[in-house]
Amino acid sequence: MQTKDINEQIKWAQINKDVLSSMENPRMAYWVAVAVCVAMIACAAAAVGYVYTTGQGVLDLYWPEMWGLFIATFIFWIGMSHSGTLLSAILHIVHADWRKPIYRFAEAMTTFSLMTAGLFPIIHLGRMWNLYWVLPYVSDRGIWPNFRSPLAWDCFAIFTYLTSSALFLFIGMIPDLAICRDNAKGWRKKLYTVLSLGWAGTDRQWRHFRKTYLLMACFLIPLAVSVHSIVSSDFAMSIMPGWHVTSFPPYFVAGALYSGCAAIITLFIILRYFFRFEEYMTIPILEKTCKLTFVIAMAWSYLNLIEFAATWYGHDAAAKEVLWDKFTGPFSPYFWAMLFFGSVLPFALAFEKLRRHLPTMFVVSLLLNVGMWLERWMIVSPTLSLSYHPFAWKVVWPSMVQWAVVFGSFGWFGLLFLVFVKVFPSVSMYEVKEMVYHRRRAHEEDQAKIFHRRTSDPQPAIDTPSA
Amino acid sequence: MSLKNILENWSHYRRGIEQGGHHKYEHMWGMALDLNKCIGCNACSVACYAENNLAVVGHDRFAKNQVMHWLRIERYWDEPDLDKVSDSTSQYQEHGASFLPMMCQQCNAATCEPVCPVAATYHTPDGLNAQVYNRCIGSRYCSNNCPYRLRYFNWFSFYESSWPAPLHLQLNPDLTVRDKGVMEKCTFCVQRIRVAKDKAKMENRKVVDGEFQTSCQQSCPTTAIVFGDMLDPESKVSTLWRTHQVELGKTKQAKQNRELRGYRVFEALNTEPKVMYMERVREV
Amino acid sequence: MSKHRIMGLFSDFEQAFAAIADIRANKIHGVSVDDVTLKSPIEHPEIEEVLGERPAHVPKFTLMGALFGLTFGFLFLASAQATFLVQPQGGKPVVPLPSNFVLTYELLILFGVAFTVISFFIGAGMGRKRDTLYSEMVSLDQVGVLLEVDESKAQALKDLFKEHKVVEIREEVAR
Amino acid sequence: MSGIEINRRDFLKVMGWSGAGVALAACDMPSTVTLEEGKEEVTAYILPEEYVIPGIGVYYASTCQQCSAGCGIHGRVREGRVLKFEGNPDAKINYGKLCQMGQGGVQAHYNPDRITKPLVRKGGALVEASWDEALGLIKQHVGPESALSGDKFAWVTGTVSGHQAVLLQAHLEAMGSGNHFVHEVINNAVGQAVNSDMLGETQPTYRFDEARVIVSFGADFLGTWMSPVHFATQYAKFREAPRGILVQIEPKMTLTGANADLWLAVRPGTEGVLALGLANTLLVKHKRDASVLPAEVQEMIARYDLDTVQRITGVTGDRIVKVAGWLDSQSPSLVLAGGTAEGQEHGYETAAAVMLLNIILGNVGRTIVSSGDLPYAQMGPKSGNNQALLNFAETVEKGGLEAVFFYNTNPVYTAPSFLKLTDKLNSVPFKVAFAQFPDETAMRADVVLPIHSPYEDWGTHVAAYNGTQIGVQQPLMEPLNPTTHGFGDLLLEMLKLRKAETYGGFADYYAYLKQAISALPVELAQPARLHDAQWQQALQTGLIPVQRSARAISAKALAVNLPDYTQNGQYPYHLVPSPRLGLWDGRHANIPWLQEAPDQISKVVWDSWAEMHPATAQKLGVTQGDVVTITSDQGAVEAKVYIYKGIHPDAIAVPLGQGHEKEFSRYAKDRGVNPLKVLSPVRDAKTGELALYGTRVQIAKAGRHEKLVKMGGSEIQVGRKLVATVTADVFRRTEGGQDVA
Amino acid sequence: MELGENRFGGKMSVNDRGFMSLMNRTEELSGGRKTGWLWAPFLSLMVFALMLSSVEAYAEGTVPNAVPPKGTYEGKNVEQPIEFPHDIHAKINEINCMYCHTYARRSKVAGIPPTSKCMGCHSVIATDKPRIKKLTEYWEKREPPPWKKVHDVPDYVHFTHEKHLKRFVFDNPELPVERVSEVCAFCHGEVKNMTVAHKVKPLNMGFCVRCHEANKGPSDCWKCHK
Repeated sequence: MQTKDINEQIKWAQINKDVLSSMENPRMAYWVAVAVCVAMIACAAAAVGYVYTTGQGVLDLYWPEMWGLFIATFIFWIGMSHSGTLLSAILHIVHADWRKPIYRFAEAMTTFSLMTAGLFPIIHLGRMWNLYWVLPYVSDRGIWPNFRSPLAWDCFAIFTYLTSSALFLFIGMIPDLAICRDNAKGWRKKLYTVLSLGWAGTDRQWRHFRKTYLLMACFLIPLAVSVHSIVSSDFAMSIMPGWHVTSFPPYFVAGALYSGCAAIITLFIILRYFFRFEEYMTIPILEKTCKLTFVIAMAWSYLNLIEFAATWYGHDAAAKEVLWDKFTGPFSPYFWAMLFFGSVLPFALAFEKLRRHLPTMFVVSLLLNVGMWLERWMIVSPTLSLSYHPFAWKVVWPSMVQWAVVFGSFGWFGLLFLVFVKVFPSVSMYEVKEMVYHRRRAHEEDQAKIFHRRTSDPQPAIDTPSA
Repeated sequence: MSLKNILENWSHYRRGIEQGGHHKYEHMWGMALDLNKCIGCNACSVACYAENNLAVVGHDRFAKNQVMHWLRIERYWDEPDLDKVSDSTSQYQEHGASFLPMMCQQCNAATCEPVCPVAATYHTPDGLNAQVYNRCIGSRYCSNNCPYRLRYFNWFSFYESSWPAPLHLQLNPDLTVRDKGVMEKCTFCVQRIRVAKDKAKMENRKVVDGEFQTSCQQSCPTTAIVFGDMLDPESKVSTLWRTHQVELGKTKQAKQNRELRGYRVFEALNTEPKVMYMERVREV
Repeated sequence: MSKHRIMGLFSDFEQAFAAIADIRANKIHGVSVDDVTLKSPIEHPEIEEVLGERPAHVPKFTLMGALFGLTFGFLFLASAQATFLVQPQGGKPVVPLPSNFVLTYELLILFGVAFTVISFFIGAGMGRKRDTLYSEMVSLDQVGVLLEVDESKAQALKDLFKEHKVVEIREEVAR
Repeated sequence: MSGIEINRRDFLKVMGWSGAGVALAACDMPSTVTLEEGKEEVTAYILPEEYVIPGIGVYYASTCQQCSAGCGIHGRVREGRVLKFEGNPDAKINYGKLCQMGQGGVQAHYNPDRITKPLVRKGGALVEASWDEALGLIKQHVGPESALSGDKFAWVTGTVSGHQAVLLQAHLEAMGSGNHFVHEVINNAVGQAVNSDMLGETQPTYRFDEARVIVSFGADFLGTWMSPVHFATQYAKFREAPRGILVQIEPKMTLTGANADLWLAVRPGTEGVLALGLANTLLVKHKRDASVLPAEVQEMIARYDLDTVQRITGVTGDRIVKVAGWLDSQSPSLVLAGGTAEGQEHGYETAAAVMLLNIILGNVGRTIVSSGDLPYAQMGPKSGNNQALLNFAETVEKGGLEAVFFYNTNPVYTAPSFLKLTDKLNSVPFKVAFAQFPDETAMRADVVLPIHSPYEDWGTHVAAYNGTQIGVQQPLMEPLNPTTHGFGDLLLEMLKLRKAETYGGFADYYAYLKQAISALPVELAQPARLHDAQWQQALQTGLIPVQRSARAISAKALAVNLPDYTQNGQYPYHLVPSPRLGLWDGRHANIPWLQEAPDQISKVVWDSWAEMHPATAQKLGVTQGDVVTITSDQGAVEAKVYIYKGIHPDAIAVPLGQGHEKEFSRYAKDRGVNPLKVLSPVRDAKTGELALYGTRVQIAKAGRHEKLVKMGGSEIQVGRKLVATVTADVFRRTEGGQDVA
Repeated sequence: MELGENRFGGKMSVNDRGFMSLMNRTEELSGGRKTGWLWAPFLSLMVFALMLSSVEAYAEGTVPNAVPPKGTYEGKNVEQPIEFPHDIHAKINEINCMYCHTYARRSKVAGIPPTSKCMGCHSVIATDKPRIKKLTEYWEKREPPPWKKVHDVPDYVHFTHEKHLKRFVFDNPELPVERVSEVCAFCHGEVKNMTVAHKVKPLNMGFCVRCHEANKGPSDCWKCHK
């Protein structure tokens, strides 16, 4: 059984070769995947075009449920984006070096899910062509966006987060791009030459690189927390029952990390299987990720309980009504499914046997994300459909147009990711080298210490049992 | 947009309404609605359709609740078990129905306003909760944050189907016909307010109480709706609010006589609605 | 007397480290350790033991960026609010602190990140043409040590490199 | 109110509505807004009145024609097009108020489905024709040259009054015919028969505002009974402190029932028994003076003790005692019968029993007062009923009619299927419809003459109830379609065919009307005015007040004979074809606002439904939205079920108004069913009026479930304080009138 | 101008603190030999401050108590049914604008004069001119000439002439009514120099807002949009 995170004896040339070869010669399966994604996007694009020309009514949104799946999916994707930051930035800061083989695709996932998420607030607008009115620009009309609106905050936060995480991804990739440059031919050579910005691995570059990367990691952690807190304030800042909850920001952040980690497990298994990255995406690393996910799942479940308890013991009758409706009303199947997927299923991650069984983990991680998507839907829809004013209670099933867009967003994310894995190294080569180098060094030092102690050092050995 | 401006007037801009912030009200249009008199006949609602170019959406869209009635008359039954007969409940709705005409409550602390990302909804110096159609981008956040659910969204270009020629000749040119993707709601007939204010200004006087009526008020056969300026202490509406000891800025009314009928819907939410209802009366 | 640029490629970081340590120990007179440029496939922070502490000003830029984002952000928002008086206030001041803090915070991070990245590009000299003395092996697993020395010192340097089992030596005449 | 109110001297010379201000003001879709110069037209007037200013509304007074209550309206006119109707504050009927049907009048006027060209039947189909051709056909068939004589000719109309009634009568006389069938589905014919028998006056005036208790047996005076807006204004006063008590007794909750302090569900057809039960309690328990009643009546009342009444009506005794207590302690009171109480086989007896209560309580002369006589009897309203429809069908069946003129009525739609009116009409060789819309009757006519809408036409009206004024109907704008003609003009044309010597001098109906109104005797108007000023004043205010002659009202108690309630094994349920304020008898089904305005009680829109008590629903095993088949001996209708506790378990109510043929309107097409079709041939025994609510039906599940499209979600308040209720005691303590209570 | 020594012994000058010089000296900066960059954020802040301070450069017009709005527009020539010569009427004959556009002071729209008004004069004046003949033709057909709209605002903008005339003319004691055309010119340009009017002002929201700011007009959205 493999216990080491990585084979320390692996040759650096082997690392280069493995990773670089993953970027070449796409197989049939790849093209099929691309075709599927494009078809999904076409679905969504057609749906959005239909909405654009006819109006939001074709979504079967209605008075008073005016947001529906779009905003739920928006939060879902925003949540998904937190994985990259967590693995990369937090683990970087705490020097958990097992992140190194897997952080690259996680960061890419961050950026791409943000690019997916950002589309939803745009297409949900009744007049999406006037989107730019949310931006604070100087105009002779003397009008500005409303800076008090959490939606305007969203706009700022997502822009900042997208910029920062894309830069973070890019900066961290520069040394790898230099490797690609040195090994590529044709258009790839040109592309990598431009993108690697003349990286030569000089001590000066490394020195600045190290500080920059650390500082950006420092920025990204509070940023990620603030972004999802702001997204949660879309709801928490309102006065609607079931939304006006103090614990929403941590609840959202936990949910975000949760779905992000689950998605990392999914993609981990996919990449490992298709690119034969068994040497880098090892079972012990998967296990660590799974444990982390389990911890977050428990935190999420706890926050869920807090929310229920706070509502239950509070005196907001309407909020209680909404909660009760979630338990028993028209949304209850989805609500209970969410609780099952979100709080019960993660116990599969607690068992080593299951953790090490890839097909199981694949299915579990997918279901966890289904649960997380349901969670977002259960936040948005029940409150809208069943809020303060009983006369406005109504539940209508979302139309196919809505589902098509939600469905298509996965295609869009998938396509971005597929392009990414073939154009950019999805495993960080230089960091894996670092990891191997440092681990081997540490191992050798340990060996040396043991040897030293046994042979020449007269001091009492700690591991000798005392008489 | 000048830095000088904020630096010089900093303390002014940091003052809230309690410290006499910059918002000065010219008027404060409010309403009082007597549920003892309201018979739920729909005249106000249809008058609102006629006055405010409200779109007729048709059966199929109504089925999906994609409706545009700015003034809806809600009907509630007293007996809770509507479709069951049991010993514990009465066999009939013996006290009739409860009717509640709901139009935009023009809250003074409106929850819809601060959430609009483009400031398309804001508070006017008339104390009205305004909706600027041409600024609206249709995020629908305002509706989602309205506890009364009194905002209606143009799900389609309703004008294409609602007024086939020559029905479109009926459209009121004093206000905009809304296109798809914008939010709309009761305006307290702002076009009538505007005409009355303009007329008063042209004659260099103040608007007189009762000089104009909102469309719903005008049609109400039982005169259940009273509308006017709440800043004018002599106006009918402020007299009614005073008699019923309802104050605008309170979440819980400190009534000396607890039996007075005036109340506001969801007062405790601190939205400061400007429509006061007077409780329904039944003999038994 | 022309200057020569010499780069030695080592297969092992330890060797390169030893070579630089020798230079630092003034084994070749007139060749300073300050002239050494190290090129490595991975980061070796321990090289500072022999190269000496070289400056990197990124954190200062970051601080400045953050401060700029803070002041600019707040003033920008406040001045916009102060001219757009119809925007909803709900009885609160024209310039509200809570929401402006949220946005200012985002702008602080945005500008902090932007300045950091810019300072990285500037400070690390990114975006310029690569040195002609560059071996693709550097991005694989070899470590390069580059110096610019007088012609007279060139041979001594090469010998020093060879002493530390250099794999390959590249040389060119500096322009 | 914006704009100026001003008298209307003449037509505007040119209405610029074809271009100015009509541009649809959409938000910003590039397709609908162009700011490019020279793309939009701006139309100028040619010779406008001095007061006509573009951008400012002008108000013209007229009279609402959406039902026959005769409310005064103001039409807001801008740039030559009428935008909105508002109540005329001078009108003594509606005091500036207007119901939803009145508001909807503007959509009837601009209705996209109006007939714009004369239609003539050629080869079985109606085709567009010229006016000359259409009028030529009429001249050929009913002109002096035709062999048409006397009773072979008939007019079938809705309620008519004023000068149209005068001219119509003149036309009938000129034709030598006495056949004028005035048909209204929603009418008060039985009640009026009782009134004239017991009070000596067909239509007395009720003083709702004076009454302290109103007990209404099925009279939906806030919704569909006679003059709802007028009654609602009085109701408002009735509800002010010290606040009267309203008791509504009916099998299906009407709008009035929904506002009642006590709503009592009574077994359909037993309202009279309940009235006698109340009378009995008043006489026995409250020792009311019985001497006002003849001995036979006293004897008859004595038979209805509490147990009997409970058994027959299904109303519990404590409720009867409570209502009787109110009637006894609060005075004066007002007891009314109408709607479901009258539309029965023994409707006359029921209404008479109710009137006995008024006599016992001494209300006659206090809350039921004389209306006096209209000084111009010929202008008085010819109120319609359903008996006329039955008579018409009989007359047609006898083959006596060769030419029939239809105006303002739609008998083909409203006739129950047992009359087989559609088939019978085929035997009438020449049928002319003076129609605004392609309704069922017009579509079966041989010649269809498109007439002006009431809001572009001239006329006068006197209401059947509260006829203290002659409502002047004047055009609010130039005719929308130049190819339509005014009804008065056409009537005059018809008259000129036969009586050119009398009517040839009038260029058009306007000239006739102007002359006629100016010639009204000044001493009968109040205040008296010079003749010419009278016309000007009439146009300006939209009405001519008239002094009705005073007369005393007297009460004559009659004995009534009410049958016991009988079960019908095969058809156990009672069908209540309920009229609603909105679609009325179906004539307004083409008005989109009224289709979209929900029914006041069930909140259903755009459809028909069947109201059912939960006990019945349980028995039948249906839930809300299930489709049921309602079968009478005359046929069946299907409707979705709406379940609530505002209906008697023995009754099932299907609203009137839907189920039109597809030609009528795009808005009424494929909408619901017409319950009138399945009515059984039950007539009121005394008057011969069709018993609208006398049909017994059976109900079966159709096995389908369809969504019931209605406004709103929850039907209860779920503990939120949305509509709070206080008792009248509290109300009287805080708002006065305590001493009276 | 020297400010002293920096810690690397170099001389520091004002020039060194310039933002541009900062950009030019990236190499030195990265080497840490200059600290001029410390000023960079504050410099950019000052640039921003300059950017924000609005320059209210309104030229005083000839109309007393009013600041005319700024902005121009190249309107195209519109073909009207009758080529109406504003110059002859307003300039040569000095007819007041409000004589024909009489609704302007009473209504939100200025209105096209009714044909009867034209005929009031032109039944006797210049009856032989081709344009007048065309007009007479319309008059006799009882048809208004199909005038084309030149000055148009979107339908969601509710401009009122009445209020603007009150503010600038009738409530303005220093402006006699005879000079009303100068006020009209704010938005319509010098119509008296045109034959058929064409649009010379942008009439967009910025145009309106700037004028409202300068003349202290209302800033409430619902004044114009509803």
